[in-house]
Amino acid sequence: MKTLKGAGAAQPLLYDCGFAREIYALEGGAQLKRCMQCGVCAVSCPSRQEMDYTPRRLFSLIRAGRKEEVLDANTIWVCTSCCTCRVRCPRGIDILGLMHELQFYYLRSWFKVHSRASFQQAFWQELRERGRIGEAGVMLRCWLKEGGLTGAVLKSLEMKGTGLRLLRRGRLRLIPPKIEGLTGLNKIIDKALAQQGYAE
Amino acid sequence: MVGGGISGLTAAVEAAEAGFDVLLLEKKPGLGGRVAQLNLYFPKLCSPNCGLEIIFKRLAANSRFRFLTSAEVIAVSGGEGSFEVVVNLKPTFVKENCTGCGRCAEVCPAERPNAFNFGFDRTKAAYLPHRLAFPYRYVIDGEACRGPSCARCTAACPYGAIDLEMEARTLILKAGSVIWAAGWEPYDTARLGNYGGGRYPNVITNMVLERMASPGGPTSGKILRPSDRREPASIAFVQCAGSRDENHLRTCSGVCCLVSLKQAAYVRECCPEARLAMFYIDIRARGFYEDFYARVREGTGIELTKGKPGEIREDPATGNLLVLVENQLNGRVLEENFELVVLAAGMAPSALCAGLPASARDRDGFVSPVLAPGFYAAGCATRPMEVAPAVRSGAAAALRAVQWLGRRGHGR
Amino acid sequence: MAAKIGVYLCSGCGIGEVLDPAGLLQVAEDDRRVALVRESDFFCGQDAGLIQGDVTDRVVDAVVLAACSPRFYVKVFDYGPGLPVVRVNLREQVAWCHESGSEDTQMLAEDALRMALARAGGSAVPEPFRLENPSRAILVVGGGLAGLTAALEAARAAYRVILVERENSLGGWLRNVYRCAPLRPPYAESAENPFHLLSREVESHPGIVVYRGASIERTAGGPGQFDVTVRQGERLLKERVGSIIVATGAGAYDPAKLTRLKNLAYGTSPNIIVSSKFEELALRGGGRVARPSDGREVRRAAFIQCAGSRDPEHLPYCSAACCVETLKQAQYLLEPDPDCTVFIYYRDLRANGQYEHFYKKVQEEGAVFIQGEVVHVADRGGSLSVEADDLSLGCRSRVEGLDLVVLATGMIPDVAGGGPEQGALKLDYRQGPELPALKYGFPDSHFICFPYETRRTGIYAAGSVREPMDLVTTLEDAAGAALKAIQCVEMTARGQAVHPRALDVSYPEFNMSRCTQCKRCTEECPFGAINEDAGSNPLPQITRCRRCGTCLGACPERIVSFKDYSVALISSMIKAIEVPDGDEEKLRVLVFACENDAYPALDLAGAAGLKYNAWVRIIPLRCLGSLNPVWIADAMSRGIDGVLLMGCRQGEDYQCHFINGSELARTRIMNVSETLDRMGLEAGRIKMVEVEIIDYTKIPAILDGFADELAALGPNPLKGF
Amino acid sequence: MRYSFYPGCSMEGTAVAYCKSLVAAAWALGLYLEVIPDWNCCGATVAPGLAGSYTSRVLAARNLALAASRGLDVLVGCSACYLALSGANRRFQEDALFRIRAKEALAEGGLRYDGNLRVRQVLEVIAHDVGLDKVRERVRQPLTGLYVAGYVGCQTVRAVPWSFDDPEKPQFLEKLIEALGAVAVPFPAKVHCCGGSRAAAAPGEALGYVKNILEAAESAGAALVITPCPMCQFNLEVNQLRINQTCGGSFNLPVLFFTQLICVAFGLAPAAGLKHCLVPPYRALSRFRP
Repeated sequence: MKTLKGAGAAQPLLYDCGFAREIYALEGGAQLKRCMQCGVCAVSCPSRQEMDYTPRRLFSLIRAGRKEEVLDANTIWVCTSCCTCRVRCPRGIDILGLMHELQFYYLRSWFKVHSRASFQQAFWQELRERGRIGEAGVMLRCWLKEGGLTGAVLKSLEMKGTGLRLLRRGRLRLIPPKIEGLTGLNKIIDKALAQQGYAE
Repeated sequence: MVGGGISGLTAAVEAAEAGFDVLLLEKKPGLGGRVAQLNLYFPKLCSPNCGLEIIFKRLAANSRFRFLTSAEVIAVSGGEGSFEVVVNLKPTFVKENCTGCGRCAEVCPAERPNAFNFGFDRTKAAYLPHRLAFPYRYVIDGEACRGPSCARCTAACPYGAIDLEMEARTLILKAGSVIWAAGWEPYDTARLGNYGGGRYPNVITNMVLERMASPGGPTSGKILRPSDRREPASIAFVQCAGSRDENHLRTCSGVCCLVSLKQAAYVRECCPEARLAMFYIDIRARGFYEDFYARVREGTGIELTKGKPGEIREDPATGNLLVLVENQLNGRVLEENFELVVLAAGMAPSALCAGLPASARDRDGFVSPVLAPGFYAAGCATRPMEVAPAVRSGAAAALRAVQWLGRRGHGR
Repeated sequence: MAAKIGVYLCSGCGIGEVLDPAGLLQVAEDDRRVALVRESDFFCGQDAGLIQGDVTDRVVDAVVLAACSPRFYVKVFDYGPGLPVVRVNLREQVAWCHESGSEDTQMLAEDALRMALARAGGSAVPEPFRLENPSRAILVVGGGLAGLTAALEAARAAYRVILVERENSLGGWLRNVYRCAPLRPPYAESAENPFHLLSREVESHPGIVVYRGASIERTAGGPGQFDVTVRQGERLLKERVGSIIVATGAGAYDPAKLTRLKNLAYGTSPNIIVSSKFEELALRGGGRVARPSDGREVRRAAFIQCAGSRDPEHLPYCSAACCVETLKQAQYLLEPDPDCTVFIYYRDLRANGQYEHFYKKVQEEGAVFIQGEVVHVADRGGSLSVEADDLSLGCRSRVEGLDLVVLATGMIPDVAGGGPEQGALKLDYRQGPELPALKYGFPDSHFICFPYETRRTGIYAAGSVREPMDLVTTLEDAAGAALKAIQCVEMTARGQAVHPRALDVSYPEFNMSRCTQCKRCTEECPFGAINEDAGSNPLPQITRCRRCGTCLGACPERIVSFKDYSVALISSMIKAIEVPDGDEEKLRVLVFACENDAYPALDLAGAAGLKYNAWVRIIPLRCLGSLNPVWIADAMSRGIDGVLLMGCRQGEDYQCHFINGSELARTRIMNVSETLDRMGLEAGRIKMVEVEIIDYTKIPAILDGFADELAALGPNPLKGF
Repeated sequence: MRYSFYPGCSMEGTAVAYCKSLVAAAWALGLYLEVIPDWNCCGATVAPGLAGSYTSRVLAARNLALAASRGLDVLVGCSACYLALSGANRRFQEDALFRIRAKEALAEGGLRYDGNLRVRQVLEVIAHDVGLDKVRERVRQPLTGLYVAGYVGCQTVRAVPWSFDDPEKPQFLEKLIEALGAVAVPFPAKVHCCGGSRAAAAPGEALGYVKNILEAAESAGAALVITPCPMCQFNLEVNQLRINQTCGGSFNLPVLFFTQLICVAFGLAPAAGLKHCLVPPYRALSRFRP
C-alpha cells in the first residue's frame, strides 16, 4: 500500500475536480460518482496485496483530482478481471469495466507504453491483423515488445518447455487463420474508435 | 386491518377506542408480529412485551375489536365503504375454546422446528406460538402432526378443543376501509454468499441474536455459538448485510445500526469480557438515537470500524470466522478473527399478497401509505422503519381509515 | 356495594388437581355476602352460560371468578357496566407455580379467594363521568406542515378544527423553503413544496377555522371542555375544544451560538451561511442561488453537516433531517447546472430508509462527498476554502475557490413558536403552563410504544416539536396525532379514560370535608389533572385524569377514592389475609404488583412452570404510584412479615405508564421505613424491586430471596396482636 | 434445441479439447450447435483496456450481428467470451444511446444488430434447458468413486450474477459432477481467481493464485479438477508444471474441461479430447474407459 504524497505533511491535499470530470466522461465513468467508499472492493480483490491503492482509495483519489497518483499506481494493471468487485459492489459499479477504461485512458493520454501493457498491445495487434487471436502469436509479439528481438528469443527459450508441450498436444496453432471479414471488422473498429473520439 | 404486528395492532386499538369497529386479520397463529420476537427495544433497552401487554389489554376489553388469526388475505376488491376481503383461514386444528392448559403439548409425540426461534429449538406439533402468545391458545402444526391416526391430543384435551379434521375455510368479509400492515421479512442472508450466510453456523442474523438473548428464546437468554453452544469471546456486527446494496435491498433499512448498537449493549451485559466490534458504512443513529449511540460507544467498549466487510471466511476446524474489511481510517485491509458474526440483515417487504396489485409496489417492494381511497397502508409495509414511527404510521392509517366512516357519523 | 356475590370455582387447567375444592367452598360459604357458589372446569367455554344466567336472573350482583388470570377471557366474563367481576388468579399464580396438594398452596388459594371477596364486597359500581355538553372540536396549535396536515386530516373525518397560527400566513418553516426532499416513492426526486396546496385546502375547508397572526392567551379546563382564549391582534376570542394538537414545530439552532464554533468561521464572511439562509436564497432566486456578498451566481459551494449538531457543547443529538435537506440543497445547484461543483462534508451520511435512493441520485448528479471533520473554513477576499481531515483520502485535504459555504444547523424545539420561554399553550394548570419536557426541551412521552401520550391528557404533540423529524415522518405523525385527538374527545364524551386505562369509567372522588390542603395530590399527579383553588383545596379536573390513582396513594387523609379502587378497599383485602400465629414457621409476604408489568410477569412465571414459595399474597395495583403507605402499616399490624413492591423501571428510561409511579412509591416507603423504625420493625421488611414482564424468569429468585431475608429477620413481632 | 455457437479463440488453440468435448456432449444431450460463420475475437478482457470498453463491446457485437438473422440463442463456452458477449448484448438491450451508436459502427461493416438475441453460457443451458435429470439419464459410464474438484472460476458465474447460480457460492458444477456419478469434493477455492490473463502478461506474479487453488484441490482429495473456463484450465495446468519446475512443487493434478468429463461419463471418451491434456488424466480415469 502506497502512502499518499503529502499525507501527514503540513501541506493538505488540494481537491481539483478537473481530472474527475475527465474520468466521469469515460465510458461508464460516471458510475464512479456513486461510490460511497464502503471498501468492499478493496477486500474482494484477489490482487489486493499487490495493489498500490485499493479501488476504493483510487476512486477517492480520482474524485480529489490526483491524476498523477492515480495513473502512476499499478492498481489498474493488476486487475485480473475476476468480476468479484463488480458482483459485490453495493452501488452496482462496474469496477472491472472502470479499470479497463482507466487503462484505456492511460494509454491514450500518456502517449507512452506502459510496460504492463505490452500484452494488451500484442493482443490488439493480433486482433487487428487477423480478427482472431492465436496464443502463440500474441505471446511472441508481447515478448518482442518487452525485450526486443533478443528478449523475445530468450523468453521463448525460457518458455520453450511449455510451448513445446502445448504444440505436441495439439494446442498451439502457430499461424491462426484470418477471418474473412477482416476488412469489415476493422472498419467497424475504426468507426467505434472514432465515435469514442479516438483514432489509433 | 391486515397484519397483527405493531403498526397493525396500533391502528386497531386506536381506531377501536375512537369508536370504530375493527376486524384484524393475522396470517400467523398469534398477534404481535416481529416485535414479539425482539428481546429489547432501543434506545430504552426495555422489553417489547410491556407495550404489547398494554395493547392486548386494551384490545381484550374492547367489544369493538375482533380478530382472526391464521387468516391470510387473498384478495381485496371493491372501494371505500364497500370493500370485500377474501380470507383464507388455515386450519390450526384447535378450536377457539382452547383454554391454553397445555395438555395437548404434553402428550403430543411429534416435533417441529420452532419457527418463532428461527429453528434453533423445537416444539411439539401441538404448541403455544410463544410464551406471551395472544390469543393464549395452542395450535397444531399440520405438517408435523401425525394426524387423526395418533389423536393423543384429542383424547387428552379436557375441553374437546381439538379437531384434527379441521379444514381450511374461505371467508368473504365486508369492510368500509382496509389497512394494509403486512410488515417485513428479514432479508435472506443465504443470498450473501461472501458472508457465508446460511452456510457457516456461527454467522447468524440480528433477529436470531434477538431470540437467543430473549429469556424465552432457544438458549434461555444466553448468547451461545450455534456450532458448539459455547459463549463467544468475540463478536462482530456486520452492518448493511443486504441493505444499501444494488444486488440485494436497495434501500437502507434505517434500523439496523441501532439494532446492532442495542445488541452490543445487551451482549455486553451477559458477556462482560467479550470483544465486540462493529463494521459499518455510516452509523445512522438519527435524532435522539445519537445519545444512545454515544452511550453504547462509551459504555460497551465496542470497536467501531468504518468499512463494509467484503468477505467472511470460516475456519472449519474451530468454527471461527475471519472478517476481511478495509479500515477506512488507515486504508489497511484487516483480517480479524471472531467467534461469532452477527449480520445486520435488512428489512425486506413482506411477500406480495394477491389482494394487492403488483403495481401498488414501488421498486423496492414497499407500498404507498395511500393505496386508493379507503385503502391505506401502515408500518414497514410502506418503508423500512423502527417501532416508534411504525406506531405513528399505524395511528395515521387508522385515521385515514375512519375518515369515511366519521363523515357518516359512525363512531359517535 | 355488592350484597349477592356469586362465587364461581373453576377446576380446569390443572387447578382441580392442585387444590382441594372443599376448602375453597368453605371460604365462600363462610362469607355472608356470598349468594351462591358454582363449580365447573369450563366456565370459559361450555359453562359460560351458568354465570350469564345468574347475572341475567339477578341472582348475583357481583361475580367472583376463581379461575385463570384476569388477563384472559375479559370479554367472556364481561357482564356489562353494572356488574363487577373480580378474578381470583388460581391458575397462573397458584396452581401452575406451587406444589400440588400442599397446605401452603391451599392456604394461598383460600386467602386469594378471601381477598377477592373483600374486593367484590367493597366495590361499588362506577358511574362514568360525563360532561354535560362535551366539545368534539379539535384545536391545532401551529400552522406548519404538521399542523396543516393534522387539521386537514381531522376535518376530513368530520371533526371541527380550530387552527391557531402565530404568523400572518400559514406554512411555518416551509414558507421559506424552495423545494422539499422526496416525499414519496421512488424517493429519488425532490418534491414540490406542499404548503401552498395544503394551506389553500385548510383555508377553504368548511370545517376548519383558521386564526392567523394569533396566539393562545390561556388554556383552561380539560379534555372535552378546554376553554381556550385566543389573541388575534387586539381581539380576544374564546373557543371551547375537546382536545389539542401541538404542532409548533422546531426552530433552527441559534446561529449566534455557532460563532463559538471557531473553525466554521460563521459570522466572518457574508458567504458563510446557515442552511435556512441558503433555502431563502434559493426561494428568492426561484432556484438560482446568488451569493450574499455580491449577488454572483454560486458555482462552487461546500455544505458542512452537523454544524452544532452531534456536539456535546451545542446540540448533543442529531437533527435527523439535515443530511437529506443538504442533499436537496445540493440539487438546487447541480440540477440546473451540472458543471457546478458541490462538496458535502459529513460524518455519517444519514439518508435513512428509502432516502438512500436520493443520496445515490445526488451522488450521480456529481456532488462530492467528503467524510471527515472540518478543520477550518476561511474567506480570503471572497474566495472561500475548507480544510478537513479527510477520511476517504486518509489525510488532510483542502478545497479552494468556493463561492459559498453552507452550514447545516440542527433543530431545536419550538414549543412556543417564539422559543420555549414564550409558551404555546399557557395552560392554566397547577403544574405549569406547557407540556413537560423529557430532554432537550422536547415534550416527554413513551416515545417508542405510545409516542403521542404526552404528560397532559388530551394534548398531543405532532411533528418536529416532539423530536427532530423529516417531512415524510411528519406527515404520518400529524395524521396519527389527529386520530388521538379524535379518540380523546370520543372517549371523554363517553366518560372513559384514555390510554393506558382506556375504557375505564371509574374516576377519583375527593371527600373534601377531610382535606387538610397538604397539596400532595396536586403536586404528585403526573398528568397535572388537579388544580388548586386559592385556599389550596384540590380542584380535580376529571377529564384530565388517567385513573392511575397516584392521588389516592399520595393523600395522607385517605380522602381520594374510586368506586372500585380505594384505600379502604385494599385495606380490607389485606385484612382478609389469614396470618398464622407467630409460633408457626410460615411467613406471610404481601406483594403489591404493578398490574401493567409485574403482574403479567408473575403470570408468565406460572405459565413457564417456575416455582416459588407459597407465602406470598399478591395485590395488583393500578400503578405503584397509587400505593398508600397506610397499607403497609395495615399489613405490618396484621402480622404480615414483609411487603414487597414490584414496579417498573425508573429514571431516564422509565417504563411506568404513569410516568413516575415507582419513584413516588420509593419516596413513600422511605418515609414509612422511618415510621417502622420507630415501631421497632426492621426497614428490611419492606422492599422494592423493578420487574419487567420479560423478567419472569427472575420471579422465583426475587420472591424466594425476599422470603429468605425475612426469615433472617425473624417473624413480625406484631403477629397475633 | 438449436443454438448459434460462439467458440472463441482459445477453442481453436489451447482449449481445443473444450471445443471437441463440448460439441460431442451437447450433441448427446440434444443440443445442436451452429457455429457463427466468420466469428471474430470477442476482445475478452484485454481489448477494453486498449481500445476502450465501447469499441470492445462493438467488436464483440459483430458476432451477435452475424448470428442475428438466425434468431437462435448464442451459446458460449469460454467464460471471458461470455463476459464480453453478454456485456455487449446487455448494452444493446438496455442502453438506447449505446444501441444507436453501435448500430452505426456495425453498419460500417455492413452488419446490423438490434439486441434480439440471448447470450447463454453452456452451464446455464445445461441447468435451464437440459436439466440434470436428463444428464443423469444419459450417463453410460457412471464415474463412481471418482473424486472431482469443480473449479468454477470467476467469470462463469459472475459475468451475469444469479443467471443460473450464486456468484459467491456456486453449486451447479458440483451438482453436475454428482449427476455424472462422481463425488464432488468440498472445494472452498472453487471461485478463487486463477490470475486470469495476468498469467500471460506477468507470468511470475500469477503463480501464487494457481498454487493456492491446486493445494486446496489436493487437500480436498480430488483426483482431478474440472472447469468451464479455458483461461482457468490453461492457468491451472500450465502453471502447475511451471510451479513444479521453478518452485519445486510436485503437483500432478489433471485439469479437464467439465465437458470432457461429461463425455467420459456418457461413454464418449474418444470425443473427450483427453489427448490434449498436459497432465495426463488417464490414471484417474482408467476405471471409466471403455
